[in-house]
Amino acid sequence: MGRQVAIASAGFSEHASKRSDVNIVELVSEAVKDCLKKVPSISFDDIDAYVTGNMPGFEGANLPELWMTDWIGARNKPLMRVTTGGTTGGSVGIAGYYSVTAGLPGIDTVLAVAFEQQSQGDTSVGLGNVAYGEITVLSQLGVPFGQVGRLMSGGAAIGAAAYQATNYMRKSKINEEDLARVVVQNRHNAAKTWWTHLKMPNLTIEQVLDTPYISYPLRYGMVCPASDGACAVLFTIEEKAKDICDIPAYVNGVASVAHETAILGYNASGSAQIDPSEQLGAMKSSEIAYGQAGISFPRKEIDYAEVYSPFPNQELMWVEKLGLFEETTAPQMYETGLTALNGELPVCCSGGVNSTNAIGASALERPAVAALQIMGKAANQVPKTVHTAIGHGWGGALNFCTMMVLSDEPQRKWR
Amino acid sequence: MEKVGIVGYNQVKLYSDANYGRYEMIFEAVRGALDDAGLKKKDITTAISCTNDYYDGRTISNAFTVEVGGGYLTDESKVEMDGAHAVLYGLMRILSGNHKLALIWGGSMASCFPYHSTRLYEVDPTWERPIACVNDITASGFQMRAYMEKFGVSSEDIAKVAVKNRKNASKNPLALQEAQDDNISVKDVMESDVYADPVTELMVAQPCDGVAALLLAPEKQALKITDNPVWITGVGYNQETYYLGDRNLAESKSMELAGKMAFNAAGIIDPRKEIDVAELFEAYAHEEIIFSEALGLAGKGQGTFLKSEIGGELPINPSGGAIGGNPPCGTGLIRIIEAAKQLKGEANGYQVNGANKAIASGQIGMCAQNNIVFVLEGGN
Amino acid sequence: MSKLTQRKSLDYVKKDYKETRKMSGSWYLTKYKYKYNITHMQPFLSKLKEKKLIGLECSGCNTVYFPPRFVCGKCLIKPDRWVDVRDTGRVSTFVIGYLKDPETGEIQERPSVSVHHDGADTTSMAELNPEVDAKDIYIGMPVKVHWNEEPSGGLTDIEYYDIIEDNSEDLDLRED
Amino acid sequence: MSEKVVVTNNGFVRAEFAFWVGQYMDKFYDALESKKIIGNSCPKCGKVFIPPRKICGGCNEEIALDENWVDLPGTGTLLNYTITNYKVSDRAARKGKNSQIVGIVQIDGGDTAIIYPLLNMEPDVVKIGMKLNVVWEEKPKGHPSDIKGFSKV
Repeated sequence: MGRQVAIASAGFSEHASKRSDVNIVELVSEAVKDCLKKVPSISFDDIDAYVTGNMPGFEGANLPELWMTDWIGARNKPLMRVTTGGTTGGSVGIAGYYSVTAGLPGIDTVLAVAFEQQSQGDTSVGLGNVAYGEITVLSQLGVPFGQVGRLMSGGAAIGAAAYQATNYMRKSKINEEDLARVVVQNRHNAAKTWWTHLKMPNLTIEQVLDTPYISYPLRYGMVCPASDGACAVLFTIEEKAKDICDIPAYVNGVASVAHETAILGYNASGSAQIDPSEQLGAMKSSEIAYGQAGISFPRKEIDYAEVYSPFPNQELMWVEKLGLFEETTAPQMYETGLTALNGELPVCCSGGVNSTNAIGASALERPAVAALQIMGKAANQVPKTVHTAIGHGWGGALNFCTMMVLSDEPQRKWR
Repeated sequence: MEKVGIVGYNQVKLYSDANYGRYEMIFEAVRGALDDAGLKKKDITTAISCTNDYYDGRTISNAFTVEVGGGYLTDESKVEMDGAHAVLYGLMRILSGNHKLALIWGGSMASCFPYHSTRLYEVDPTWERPIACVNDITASGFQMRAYMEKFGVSSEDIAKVAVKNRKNASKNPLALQEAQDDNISVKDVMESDVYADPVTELMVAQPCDGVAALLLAPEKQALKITDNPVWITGVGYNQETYYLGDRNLAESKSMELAGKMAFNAAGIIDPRKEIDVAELFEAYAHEEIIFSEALGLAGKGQGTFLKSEIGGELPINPSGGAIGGNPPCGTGLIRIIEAAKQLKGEANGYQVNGANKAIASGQIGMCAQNNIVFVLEGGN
Repeated sequence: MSKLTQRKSLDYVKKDYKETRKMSGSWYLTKYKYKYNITHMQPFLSKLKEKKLIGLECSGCNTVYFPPRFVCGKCLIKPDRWVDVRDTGRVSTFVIGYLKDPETGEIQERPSVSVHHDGADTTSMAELNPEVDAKDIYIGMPVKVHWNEEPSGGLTDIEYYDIIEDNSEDLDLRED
Repeated sequence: MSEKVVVTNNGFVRAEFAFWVGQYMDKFYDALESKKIIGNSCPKCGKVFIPPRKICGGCNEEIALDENWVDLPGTGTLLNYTITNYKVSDRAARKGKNSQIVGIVQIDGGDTAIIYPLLNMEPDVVKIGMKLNVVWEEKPKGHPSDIKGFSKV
């Protein structure tokens, strides 16, 4: 039965809106290099297998893992590729965990690599393309093309997330200032992390509220950028992890639960998610992952959280849905500074997805940063000791959710 | 490695242009697999799908397949390689002890996308893709010529594989109708149009529409679900380097290493003697020979002498193989299902007598850059 | 879409990278086909012609799907019971898009809503009466189908949704 | 159930991509622009790569950007070839009337091979191991198509 897995190292490439100096594979190799630099006792020969992933529709290259074989040291090694849209990174991390825990002969150390070079493609076509196929059905059912376009225009560039924001804002009775506050915290944190994209050390709430709406209730200043970047995480078994690094981050719980697509629905048949901010998938994911990790009181037991929040309303929503705060109380927690770097429960001290979003890599960067916080090696290290942390991912058409619970203690209780 | 049971499977009949909706086809495969095992939706604890964004023509090709693919509120993920790689991920999830029943499905509809163009997107976009001299068509020609040159084999010998597989396919009711031909001869294959010299059209596994689904369970659960499960006792996968100009195309390094890993896990010492039947994903006739050599089923350069027909010393692809129908993302998964059928004695019309140990393989990439091999054993 | 909207981003600490050559490539989605089985939509469409709404109910979990759905994801079976659905419902969520008029360059507010019909368990995307002011929309707002005068058996038979009087006791719903 | 209704719809957009080639390939294309072929070599195993690469896959060794560049001649050896009537593009694959010979060519002094059309040749004269010359485009523009193909010496 499954073996105890730990994260021994994590690395990043520099993220920017245009990494025009490198091609896809060179970008990925930067992250791999940074990852291995942190564990000098490990070389490419010690890596037994690979897991990779990205969101291929944004980059225009099919099966890019074939191309980057040599650039990540995977020549003549087992390699698997997992892609699940926005959660790709999280799914890659989870696949890395399963590759190690499964105990296949000869596979003890696995490098998980996720990346995205969005400057090469057209992000809005990439995102819209999630649903273009479904939209064609509508036209078949007698809806004129122009009207279909109008229906989608509401969501447009930021998709169904705006619908979610409307619901969340009504439920928790917050205003745009509360959203802007989250953005400001993230961007300030990003300024202290070397690899992030939107570093804004002097941003104020007023500046955010001064930008125009992209789609009510979200403004330009609130949404995530489109970045180029890559992330690599080294997974290994407990015994080896202890030799490789001082404080390994043990992976004690994983889950990736899918709910159905929100708003449009498959076959354009509507959606049973009446409230897109309800997020049963996230709740079930956290339930499974906490169960595996033996966490009964997430609010008390978790010291650090990295949630996947391209939009500020989502950050507020996730911390509630994942059991860190009571429903509708998150905005007050941000106001009191509880979630800041030196707060009681720091959230997204890397600036989060809100500041850096290389889509395929984003959800792997969350557990990566969480693991580095436990190891004490994060770029923007929290002052308190982190014992237990979570890394979360979100994607699809509001319907995928990945969770990884990390701790400085292995979970001996299980099996 | 602990053994994992295959407790149910189902495959939709392959069509070159199916009168099916995409969701309908997925649902039919998945529902059929559950019915085969006599299980319900709530029994599924994890679902792994295998589709490709470029084959489905959409970003996040699994976003809308959650409901029809049995993934609703289950621990779900997608492998974007061959269906056999999805089985690998399902296997890992079962071996972790976190899950009790894994549903794996994979497939696509080749009638809906420009197949060769999507394969061209695999090529290095900063170097080879703009001039498109490297594509899946030319790569197949290079691979066959490299093999023929190295071992002095004639193309007639390789055409025999296509003949055998097309004849086998005619006995398989689920195979692609266009590939079924009981009266085909080597001459027919040799005289068909040139695909990429020396490969001819009839040596090629034609992309088609199809979806297949498979259920995996740990040993204990498998025996509760069925009296006669098929066990996966070994798996190996491997990837070799990328540029065709760097590779030795006459052999398959990745298949060799994958085979070693799988045989090591299953405790197989002499694959040629121990294995009763093989289902290999051969995208072209010559790949079956290259793979059988890489796996040690035949000596180097001796692959064409292997008696691989049904009733021969080591039957390969009794179902017709990928030449009998090749739905992208589903073919490797179908190979595993066909191998399981052989071990259960359910291969009506193309059954290999006394089959107890089988291998099945899957691949992706130009000239099979990444290969995966499963070792399967019968229950009784 | 970005070309149609006003764009303003905030300043941040930038680092410039050397610009190398670009190789172009395309993904021709125009060459793709999408196949859908819409058999289950036919009774629904023919009822639309009679200005009636019906949904499909799953016999496993009693969820009423409106518009009808091919497979119930919860039970993984095909829903097979037709039930009547009312022509009234409530706004379950909405967004407002800000699009530039291609001719005048004016920014227009374009609301887009999701309607939860009474008697159904699912929501569908819809359009409101164009005369409705975007600022008046709130979650839970009651709406009613405005039928097309000459129904043709297509989804456009529902031309748009009219706002009807909110007679719910809980007036809190209007606070936003 | 009534008769099965399956509808087929066509896609309606095209996504455009522009792939950054990176600094290694940029140098290579600079050389092509002046009708020269260059490669770089692994500091550990000495293998010469055409086109140049950042990492040697065999040794997992990083090759520095400003070192180990090798100038190469415009001659090479044919390693493998195929003849096909198919023309594949980003958009579709078409079967044309005329066949094209495509060969894997190892440039003299290089350890990896590149794939280009063989020009002005009848299929029966093509022999593996034959010597070839680069045929340049008249006005090179820093693109893979600057090498039109290879012809017989």
